[in-house]
Amino acid sequence: MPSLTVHAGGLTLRNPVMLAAGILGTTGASLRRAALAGAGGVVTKSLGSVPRDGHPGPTIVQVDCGLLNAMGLPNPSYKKFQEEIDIARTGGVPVVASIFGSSAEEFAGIARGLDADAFELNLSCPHAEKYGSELGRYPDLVEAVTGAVKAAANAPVWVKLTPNTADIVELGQAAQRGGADAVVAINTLKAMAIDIETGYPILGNRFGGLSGPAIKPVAVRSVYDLALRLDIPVIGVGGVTSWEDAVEMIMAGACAVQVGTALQKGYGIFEEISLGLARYLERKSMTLEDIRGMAGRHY
Amino acid sequence: MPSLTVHAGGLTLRNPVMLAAGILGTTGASLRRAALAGAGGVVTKSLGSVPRDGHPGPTIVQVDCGLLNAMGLPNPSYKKFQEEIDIARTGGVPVVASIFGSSAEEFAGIARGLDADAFELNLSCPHAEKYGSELGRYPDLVEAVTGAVKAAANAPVWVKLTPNTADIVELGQAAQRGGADAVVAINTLKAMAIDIETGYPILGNRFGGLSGPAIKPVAVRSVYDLALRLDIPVIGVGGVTSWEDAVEMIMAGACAVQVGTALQKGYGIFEEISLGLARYLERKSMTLEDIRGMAGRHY
Amino acid sequence: MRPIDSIIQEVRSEAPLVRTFWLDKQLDPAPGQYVMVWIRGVDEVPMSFSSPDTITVQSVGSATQALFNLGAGSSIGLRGPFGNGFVLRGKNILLVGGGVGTAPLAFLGEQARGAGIKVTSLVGFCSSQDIIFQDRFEALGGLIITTDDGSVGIKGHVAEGLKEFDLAEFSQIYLCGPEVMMWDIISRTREHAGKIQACISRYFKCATGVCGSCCLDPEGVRVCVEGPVFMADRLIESEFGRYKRGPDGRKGQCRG
Amino acid sequence: MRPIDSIIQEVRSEAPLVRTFWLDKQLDPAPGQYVMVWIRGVDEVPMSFSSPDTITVQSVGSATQALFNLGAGSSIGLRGPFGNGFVLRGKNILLVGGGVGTAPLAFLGEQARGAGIKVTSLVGFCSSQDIIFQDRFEALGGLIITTDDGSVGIKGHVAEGLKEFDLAEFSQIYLCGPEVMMWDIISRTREHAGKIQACISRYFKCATGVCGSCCLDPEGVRVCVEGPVFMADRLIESEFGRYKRGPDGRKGQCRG
Ligand SMILES: Cc1cc2nc3c(=O)[nH]c(=O)nc-3n(C[C@H](O)[C@H](O)[C@H](O)COP(=O)(O)OP(=O)(O)OC[C@H]3O[C@@H](n4cnc5c(N)ncnc54)[C@H](O)[C@@H]3O)c2cc1C
Ligand SMILES: Cc1cc2nc3c(=O)[nH]c(=O)nc-3n(C[C@H](O)[C@H](O)[C@H](O)COP(=O)(O)OP(=O)(O)OC[C@H]3O[C@@H](n4cnc5c(N)ncnc54)[C@H](O)[C@@H]3O)c2cc1C
Ligand SMILES: Cc1cc2nc3c(=O)[nH]c(=O)nc-3n(C[C@H](O)[C@H](O)[C@H](O)COP(=O)(O)O)c2cc1C
Ligand SMILES: Cc1cc2nc3c(=O)[nH]c(=O)nc-3n(C[C@H](O)[C@H](O)[C@H](O)COP(=O)(O)O)c2cc1C
Ligand code: FES
Ligand code: FES
Repeated sequence: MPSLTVHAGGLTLRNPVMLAAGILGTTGASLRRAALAGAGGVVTKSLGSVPRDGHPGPTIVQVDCGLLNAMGLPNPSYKKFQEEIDIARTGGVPVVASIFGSSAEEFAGIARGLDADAFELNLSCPHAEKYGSELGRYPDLVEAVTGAVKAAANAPVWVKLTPNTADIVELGQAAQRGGADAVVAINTLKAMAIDIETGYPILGNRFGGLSGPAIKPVAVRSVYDLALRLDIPVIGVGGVTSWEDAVEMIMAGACAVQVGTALQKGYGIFEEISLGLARYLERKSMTLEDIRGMAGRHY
Repeated sequence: MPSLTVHAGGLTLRNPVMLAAGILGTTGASLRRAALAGAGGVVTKSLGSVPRDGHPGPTIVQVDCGLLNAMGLPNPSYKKFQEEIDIARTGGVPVVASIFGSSAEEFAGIARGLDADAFELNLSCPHAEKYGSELGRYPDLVEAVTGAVKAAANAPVWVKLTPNTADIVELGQAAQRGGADAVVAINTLKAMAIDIETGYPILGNRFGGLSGPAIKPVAVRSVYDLALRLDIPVIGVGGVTSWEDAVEMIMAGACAVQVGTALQKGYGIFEEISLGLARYLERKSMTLEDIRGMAGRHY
Repeated sequence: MRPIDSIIQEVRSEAPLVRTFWLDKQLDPAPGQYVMVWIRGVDEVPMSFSSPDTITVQSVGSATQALFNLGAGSSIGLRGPFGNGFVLRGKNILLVGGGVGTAPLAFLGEQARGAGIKVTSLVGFCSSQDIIFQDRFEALGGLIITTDDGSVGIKGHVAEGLKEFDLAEFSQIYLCGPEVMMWDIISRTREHAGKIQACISRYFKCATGVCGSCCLDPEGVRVCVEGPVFMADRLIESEFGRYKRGPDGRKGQCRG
Repeated sequence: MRPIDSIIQEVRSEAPLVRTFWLDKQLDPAPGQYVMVWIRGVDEVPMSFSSPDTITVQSVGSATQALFNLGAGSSIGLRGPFGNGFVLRGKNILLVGGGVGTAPLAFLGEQARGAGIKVTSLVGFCSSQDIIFQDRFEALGGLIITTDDGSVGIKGHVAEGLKEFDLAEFSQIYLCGPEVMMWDIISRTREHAGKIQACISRYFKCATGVCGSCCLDPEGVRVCVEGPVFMADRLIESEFGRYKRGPDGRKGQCRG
């Protein structure tokens, strides 16, 4: 079997298939379970500086080819989370702490207070006031937050970007200027669903973020554009559900992928994707590096 | 049966289900066919000032729950199109001319040269250099183009907006300031697909626009935000495939909907949606006005 | 799936703070499965089925109170049925329930009787006025009731009633109620843990196995899709009975 | 559907500018259906099936030339089969083809023979060296060949060969070739238009019935999904034979 080991944004992953932020990432146990099930790395639920209950329900709606969610960044605060990270680490793969704040200082404070293998800055959640894409849509804020966390953290810093923008490359370049070790693309697309019997927006928060197969073509395009224009690695996320999707994302330029919504199929998805990827490389007699960014070379 | 007649951005439509721009809109005959099949109004293929062959193939890829297209605005130029509009008009419903240009002057020149029931300004196509969203992402350009066409045209002016932005409401407000009679939301999402056997981007143009059910939640959210914040009417487009989708779009705040990708099911879609809408209103003993914007009132 | 619209057909008061709602949709649930109930404009919360087309709800907070404001003809949204449900094993079963936790057990008992299985019930409540489904359990077979205040039946917690039975006789034991009560029963009957199925509760947000809100330590079991019914021997090795997490993911006590 | 990857198994030269490509995918097409062939990095163009697993291509421009540069082992992308295909009617049919337009007819004739139908063919080419599939048509039954220069068979256009037949004898007539040739035949045989099926070509972009590139005046018929095979009486009332639109939608002559 060909090697699936990758070096991604300062981490070494035994395979490029990671658990995405906010998916089964609330407890150390569930993170470890993903690792034991075959994930090459895991990302925690996004952590803030104070506990949050998140939005009222429904927090999720199944739509055609995807999920709409407006969890609202529920989390126990980073202060309560170190013990979970420590448990997660017993799974044997890198544990990336996803963090969020409303200012560069708040981000930096959280990064200073946590011991993790890397930080992923959530500058892209589309449905939490004062957080996520409300900062992340502005290149100067992306740069400032990245710079502050870089200065504060003793681990690699990844920046997760929003696709709710006219030009995701501008945001990626800002992250790069701020010193990011990698960018992660994409977070969910701002979206909503309405109950036609009553006219109520279904999500408790009215609008939320669209994920799953529906957004994969948007994610592939984002990764492609970013990989062609940035010098730092790109981690691809959005709709990855099969090994074919992982290949497509890597050909677009991703050095690793993250899987979120597809966890609906269960933890087995990690092994399924890695195995498919390995078999594909074997059949083609190629390495991960050979296929990475292949689409950009066909221009 | 309850009345489906609507007044939408300066036009009176016998029903709120229109044919979207660029779908079977290259000939007067196909536009008339949509009218005879039950469309409440039809929009032409986007017309520029010189003939264009469009992008090389593949110009379309079927993806999960949607279509990716990069037609590249093929059109015979507006100069050759008046005869098609005249034929289309024999279908008995308003014919909206979709137009594009690379400057306010070019837009205005086209509007001056065409006799149509309304103009729809394509400030949103994501895959044609110098056109569409390359202008439409900037509020000041949206305002300027709208103003110029308003001054030049002797028919209502609609502005079709791009969802490839951090804040579609800013773009809608710019259109409103420019004097638009309505906004149309949304055009396609910038996206791509890669052939995993070879690494080639599948579309001849490499990237294109995502349409169909995949983008409906993004369209619904856009319409909702626009309808709550603008004074001019909003026409909803994006993934409408059934009468339920039309109801959802109208509840989000749309006064009419446009149907594109769902024409893959054939011209029967117009009657199917109108009939379903009428039956729904009858069952609920409500009018179109009653349900329009209902989601916003549940806030 | 999007929430299905359901019109409430009838509401019956079972006890001061407990009501049963009849739904107009046939969701064909198994006993132990649950449905996410959307009270529009308020919240969406999990409820077990108390029969194929009813849920029985105790008013404890904002969503359940809002539900109590809805009468016949009102509509709610439903997602489900979700989860694994109880599995019937053997020919002689015991149901052990507490409070509104008796709801899925009444449903299970009726299904078991229909399949010719012998059913015995032990159910506990705070006081006589809190007793629900007494007629349904009586119709199933032997019934022991406990009340905390002794106003009816045996005085004390449900576990007090255990003495009335030789648990070895039962092919399977089914448990549902407040976590402290279930934990009390399980810890007193460890030797039978391999034949006890318990329907448990955690904070559910997505109910589709992705958000992680309901995960059980130390294995990260997703209660919303892998449960809510578990064998007691599996629970003994878990956080169950020791702590549970709230909406923000912090550990808290496991009352309620 | 995304394009399916297909490895070219074999390439055979049929005439100086005509080659047949064997595909490794069983797409199970009906005669008259077509497939969108993606020559990567160049373009995607429609091609009829010349048998269940072959296409036969005339080199006329950039995409077809690029295809000619691909040999066995090379890969192309395929979307299809698309369109309606021919419908077999009756027991005695006539095939009338011109140039590479004979490709789907050879496929159709073989299917008809397999179904016990009597097949006669009339096929025309520019010159002796352009003749393709002579053996396939001979194996089907009666065959008349015409060449523009008279180098083989009857001299002149395909229509010259019509005199050899009493068209009333045929239960159905199948037509494929350059538009001027098909129009020539149809206008000379108007009284039989109700039993002539013609496989026509327009500029295809999407091949899924949404872009409008292939629509036929005056009814807006989408050739890519409602065709490419039409009854001749329907074509007589259309733009067919008078003009066709190019990639930009402008009307042009209907040569080729
Ligand atoms: C699988 C399952 C089946 C259940 N079946 C029933 C039933 O048949 N009848 C019944 O009365 N109750 C049942 N519950 C409990 C019920 O979901 C809660 O009582 C209800 O959510 C309270 O909501 P509230 O807004 O009224 O209370 P709140 O004021 O929001 O909270 C009160 C308490 O209810 C619990 N709770 C609140 N929201 C949730 C949630 N989303 N998920 C889980 N627990 C929550 C918490 O323990 C909380 O402390 C079940 C719970 C689960 C997990
Ligand atoms: C239903 C159908 C079946 C066909 N079957 C065959 C076949 O079996 N064998 C064969 O050799 N040819 C067939 N053709 C014609 C073939 O598609 C064109 O010859 C080919 O597209 C030329 O491409 P090019 O890039 O080489 O030429 P170009 O230089 O691009 O164009 C040359 C001419 O080819 C035609 N053409 C180009 N692109 C297209 C297109 N996308 N759709 C339709 N016509 C186009 C136009 O008339 C154009 O003027 C068929 C066409 C259709 C519509
Ligand atoms: C239920 C849910 C919760 C999420 N929570 C977070 C989060 O806390 N932080 C974050 O950066 N992204 C979050 N995301 C976004 C995912 O990490 C991912 O970017 C997105 O879902 C697209 O990937 P997918 O299509 O594989 O799900 C969440 C997504 C879902 C569906
Ligand atoms: C093949 C195709 C061609 C299109 N051409 C145009 C166009 O010329 N001008 C335009 O404004 N929008 C164009 N669009 C966008 C549609 O009008 C519509 O905004 C979009 O497809 C979303 O709607 P849908 O999901 O119903 O298709 C095109 C879409 C498709 C699929
Ligand atoms: S409630 Fe979300 S994983 Fe169980
Ligand atoms: S080729 Fe697009 S409609 Fe026929």
